[in-house]
Amino acid sequence: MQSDLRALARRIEPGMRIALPVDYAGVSMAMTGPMIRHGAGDLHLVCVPTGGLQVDQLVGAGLVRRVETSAVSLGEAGGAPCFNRAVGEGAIEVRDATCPAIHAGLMAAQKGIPYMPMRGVLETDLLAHRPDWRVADNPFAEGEDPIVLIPAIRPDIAIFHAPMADRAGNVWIGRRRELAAMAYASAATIVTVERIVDDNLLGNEMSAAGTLPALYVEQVALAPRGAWPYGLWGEYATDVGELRRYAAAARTPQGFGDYMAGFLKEAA
Amino acid sequence: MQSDLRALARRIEPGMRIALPVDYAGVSMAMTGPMIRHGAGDLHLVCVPTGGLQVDQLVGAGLVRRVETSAVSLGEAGGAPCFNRAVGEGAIEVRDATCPAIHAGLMAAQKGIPYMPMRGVLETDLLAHRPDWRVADNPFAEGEDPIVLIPAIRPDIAIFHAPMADRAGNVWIGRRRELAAMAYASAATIVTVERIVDDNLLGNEMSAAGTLPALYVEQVALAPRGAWPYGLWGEYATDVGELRRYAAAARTPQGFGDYMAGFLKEAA
Amino acid sequence: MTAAVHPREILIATIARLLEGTRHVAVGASSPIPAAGAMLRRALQEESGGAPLRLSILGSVEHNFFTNGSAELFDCAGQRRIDAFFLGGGQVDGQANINLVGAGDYPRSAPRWPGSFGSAYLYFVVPRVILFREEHTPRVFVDKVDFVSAPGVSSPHIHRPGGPAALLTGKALFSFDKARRGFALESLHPGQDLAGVKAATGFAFAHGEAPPATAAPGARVLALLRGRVLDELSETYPDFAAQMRSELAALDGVPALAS
Amino acid sequence: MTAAVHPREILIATIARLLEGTRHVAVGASSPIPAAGAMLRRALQEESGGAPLRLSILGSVEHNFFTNGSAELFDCAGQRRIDAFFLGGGQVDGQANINLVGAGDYPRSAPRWPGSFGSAYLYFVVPRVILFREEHTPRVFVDKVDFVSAPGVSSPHIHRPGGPAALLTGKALFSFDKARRGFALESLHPGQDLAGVKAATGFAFAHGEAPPATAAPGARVLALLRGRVLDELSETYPDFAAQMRSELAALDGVPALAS
Repeated sequence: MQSDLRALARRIEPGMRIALPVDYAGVSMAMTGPMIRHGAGDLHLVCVPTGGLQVDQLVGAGLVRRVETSAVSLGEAGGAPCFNRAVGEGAIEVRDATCPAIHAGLMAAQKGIPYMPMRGVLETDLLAHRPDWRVADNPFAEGEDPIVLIPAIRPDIAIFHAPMADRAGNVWIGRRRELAAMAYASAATIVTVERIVDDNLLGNEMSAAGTLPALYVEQVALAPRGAWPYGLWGEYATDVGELRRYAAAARTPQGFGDYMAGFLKEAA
Repeated sequence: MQSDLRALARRIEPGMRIALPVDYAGVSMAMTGPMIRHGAGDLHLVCVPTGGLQVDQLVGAGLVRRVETSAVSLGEAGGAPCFNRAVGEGAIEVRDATCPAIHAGLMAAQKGIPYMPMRGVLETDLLAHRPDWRVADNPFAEGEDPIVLIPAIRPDIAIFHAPMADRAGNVWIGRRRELAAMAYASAATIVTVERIVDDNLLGNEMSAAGTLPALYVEQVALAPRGAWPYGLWGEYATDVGELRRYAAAARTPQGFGDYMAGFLKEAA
Repeated sequence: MTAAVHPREILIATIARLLEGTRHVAVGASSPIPAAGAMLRRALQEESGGAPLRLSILGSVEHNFFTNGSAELFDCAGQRRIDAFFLGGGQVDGQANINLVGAGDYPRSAPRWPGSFGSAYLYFVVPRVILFREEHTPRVFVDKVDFVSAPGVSSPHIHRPGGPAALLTGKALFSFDKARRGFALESLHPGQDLAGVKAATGFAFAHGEAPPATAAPGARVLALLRGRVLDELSETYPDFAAQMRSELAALDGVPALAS
Repeated sequence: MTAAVHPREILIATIARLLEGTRHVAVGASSPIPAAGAMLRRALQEESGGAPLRLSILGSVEHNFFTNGSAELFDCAGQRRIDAFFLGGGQVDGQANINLVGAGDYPRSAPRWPGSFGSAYLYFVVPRVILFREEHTPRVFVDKVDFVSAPGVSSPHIHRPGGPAALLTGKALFSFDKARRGFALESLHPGQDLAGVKAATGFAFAHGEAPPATAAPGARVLALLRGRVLDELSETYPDFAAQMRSELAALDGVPALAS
């Protein structure tokens, strides 16, 4: 199993744009260790639409050049220590966004269009610091009507964790359709799952309704409890104690190093 | 049951913009008779993204002022006789579109934005006859890059047929997500279903994945075999013989009238 | 005789009042007090036979009415299907600008907070945004935020159907006057006085000479809150509900209510 | 000795050749010949150990790889995940413009055809669009279409990664030269001659002096077509497959193949 995960991690090349899901949608924490061991750095992370433990660990491990996100935190366990430290030190670039702007950028990629308009955002400091966002006048309005245009976000690879896949590579994502949006927008998608089932997930309308077709999925690997310490909807709850243990340890670079040493050893 | 359908039909007011699904997605043919008996006319039909028997019958009954569509036909049974006749006579206005433009217009309404850009369509006669569509330069391109902007389509009412709903009004649409798109975009949605189930469709992740939440659904009514003569995915097949019988009858206004008299009598 | 009331019960009851007439309220993932206020409003509307209130709690399974991923909340708000939402902020200023990104010079903010989440959008499109922050100090309520995650008011030519309706803190309730671009003190919570609130607030606000006290919930409302609402709340926020229960048990007068 | 070949087998085998090197082919709902061609290409690629071919047949349950409603085909094409698609038309002209709307003066077209469907988009974004129409008459192949549902070529500044690759009819195969904006005759199907094809075509096209015959499928291809492909086809197009089978049985030489 670990060798499968290492094979997936080898898909990542330095400088790639990697899409990662929000903490409750299905984070492939099982891939974090293999990604760090693989070592491809200079990454541009796209949080869909916010980040947490995985982002913090990849930043702490020095693999990240840029984070495009609407927020990064450990939720109930508090702020993201490595991320906040890297921001304070200017060690990473943050492209601060707002959740629907991330969704809009992915949707533009999904539709094959260069940008999506969205309401809001005008006269914010977010917009002031995003020269890649544009403002244009809505041509359908009678008078002046400025609207923000968000360019397509086209990640190189999307990585997430899901309850199950079938042998053809179809992945069941249930109602977490942001996972499908990530996959549509990304050039490649790699997925870890709790289990691989023999039945064709597209074989009946009930399971097909929640299935991301294999068409969008490059590789699937088995990783039971692969979201831990995050939970996986319908499967298991978040291990808040572990998140707090990490939050406390990672308050210093030394503490982060010690925590990750144990973590990487377990994953070896 | 017929009284429920009549109650649904009373929601329709003259001049409303009504969204109807493509023939294989779940057409509420059960509503066609009650709509004709109710008689609210001057309708603007939005076919998502093409129309068939229901559109033809509503046009034949004289209830339709305008059809916005990418196509209207009876599929294997041939052209849509009343629609084609009305076009030839200039009795209805056709807003010819292309499938992804209809989807784009609904998506704009779903997102609460005034328009969506889309590729293609340039230098077509479709564009030449759609003064409501605009062309703008993509501001993210280096050089000239014209792109079509499709304004939001906001129907007053979406009407479709689905396999099941629960008692809270949640409707199971499976992977026919254009039905959700119609509902998101429309001010109100009314649905007929094969059956009403006691279980909460949002109560487990498997059925929730294919469920349109009650939040978007104004009324649900029971109508077993409510798509007939169309089929319903996962339930029953299209009755092509009946479509052909209709196609043959409706070749003349007299034949259409005779067919519909029998049809409306049955539905009374 | 008035029963003893927990300070958070004042907040919850006030939120329920602010939500009067809403049909669909959305609440962030870790917002037990706004959620409790919305649950109380729902219970009150049900009791009085009013329009049913729908409550979407992000991240909750019990109260998740969405099936189209995390974009659906924003789509739903853009469709005008969400009447009220709650926002907070590391900083809030006198023009109702909110800052969820960080203090000091951006981008090397110190401290850095998580980020703007959906605020830069929802603040524009949800008609009734309630600003809620329990901590009422000059550190939070500043004259001018260091980073505008979302502005309180927009220029006249900007499409903005939504915006701030009220600011509720641990000390007081304010309304927001869009024309004047400023807050007005509506009421002081029990035990607070005007001078204290002024000292705790880094921006100027309008106020009467003798601001009234924030209304305490009556017996009927308290019974609903301590019964049905706490039961509902414990499904989604078990720790918070348990803490409220134990603090309520320690209050004088609670047994009297049960009699 | 050459086995007798059904004219539609020529079409199917030609389509399979035109699809060489594709990874994902989409086919419209009532297009049994293009579907058969794609199935044959898939079988050939599997036999030779080539890259697997994915075939999406719109409206089919067996061959429906989509789970995001009827918009997914267009999204998928916009993502460059569809390599080839088929379009027809009530009229096709010499610049590869297609008309799916109607003949005569729009909007009161007579006859009115169903409409443009997705052509105005897919023709722009799918790299290899194969124009397919069995009926080869001057009524279909006109000098200039009455209504441009989708243009064969776009102005240079227009973003257009896709477009026409070939035109296959019941009489002949043409390639399309984008620079010259015109068709070139590649081959004539068995029994056709240049003069007859010219007379049946309302537009001018480039051609050699003695155009070759469209290649007939060899024994290996025919065996696949009459075996596996017809079996697969009968799941989605039972009537068409049954008709092919009975017509094949009536052909001379078919028994010879089975030996």
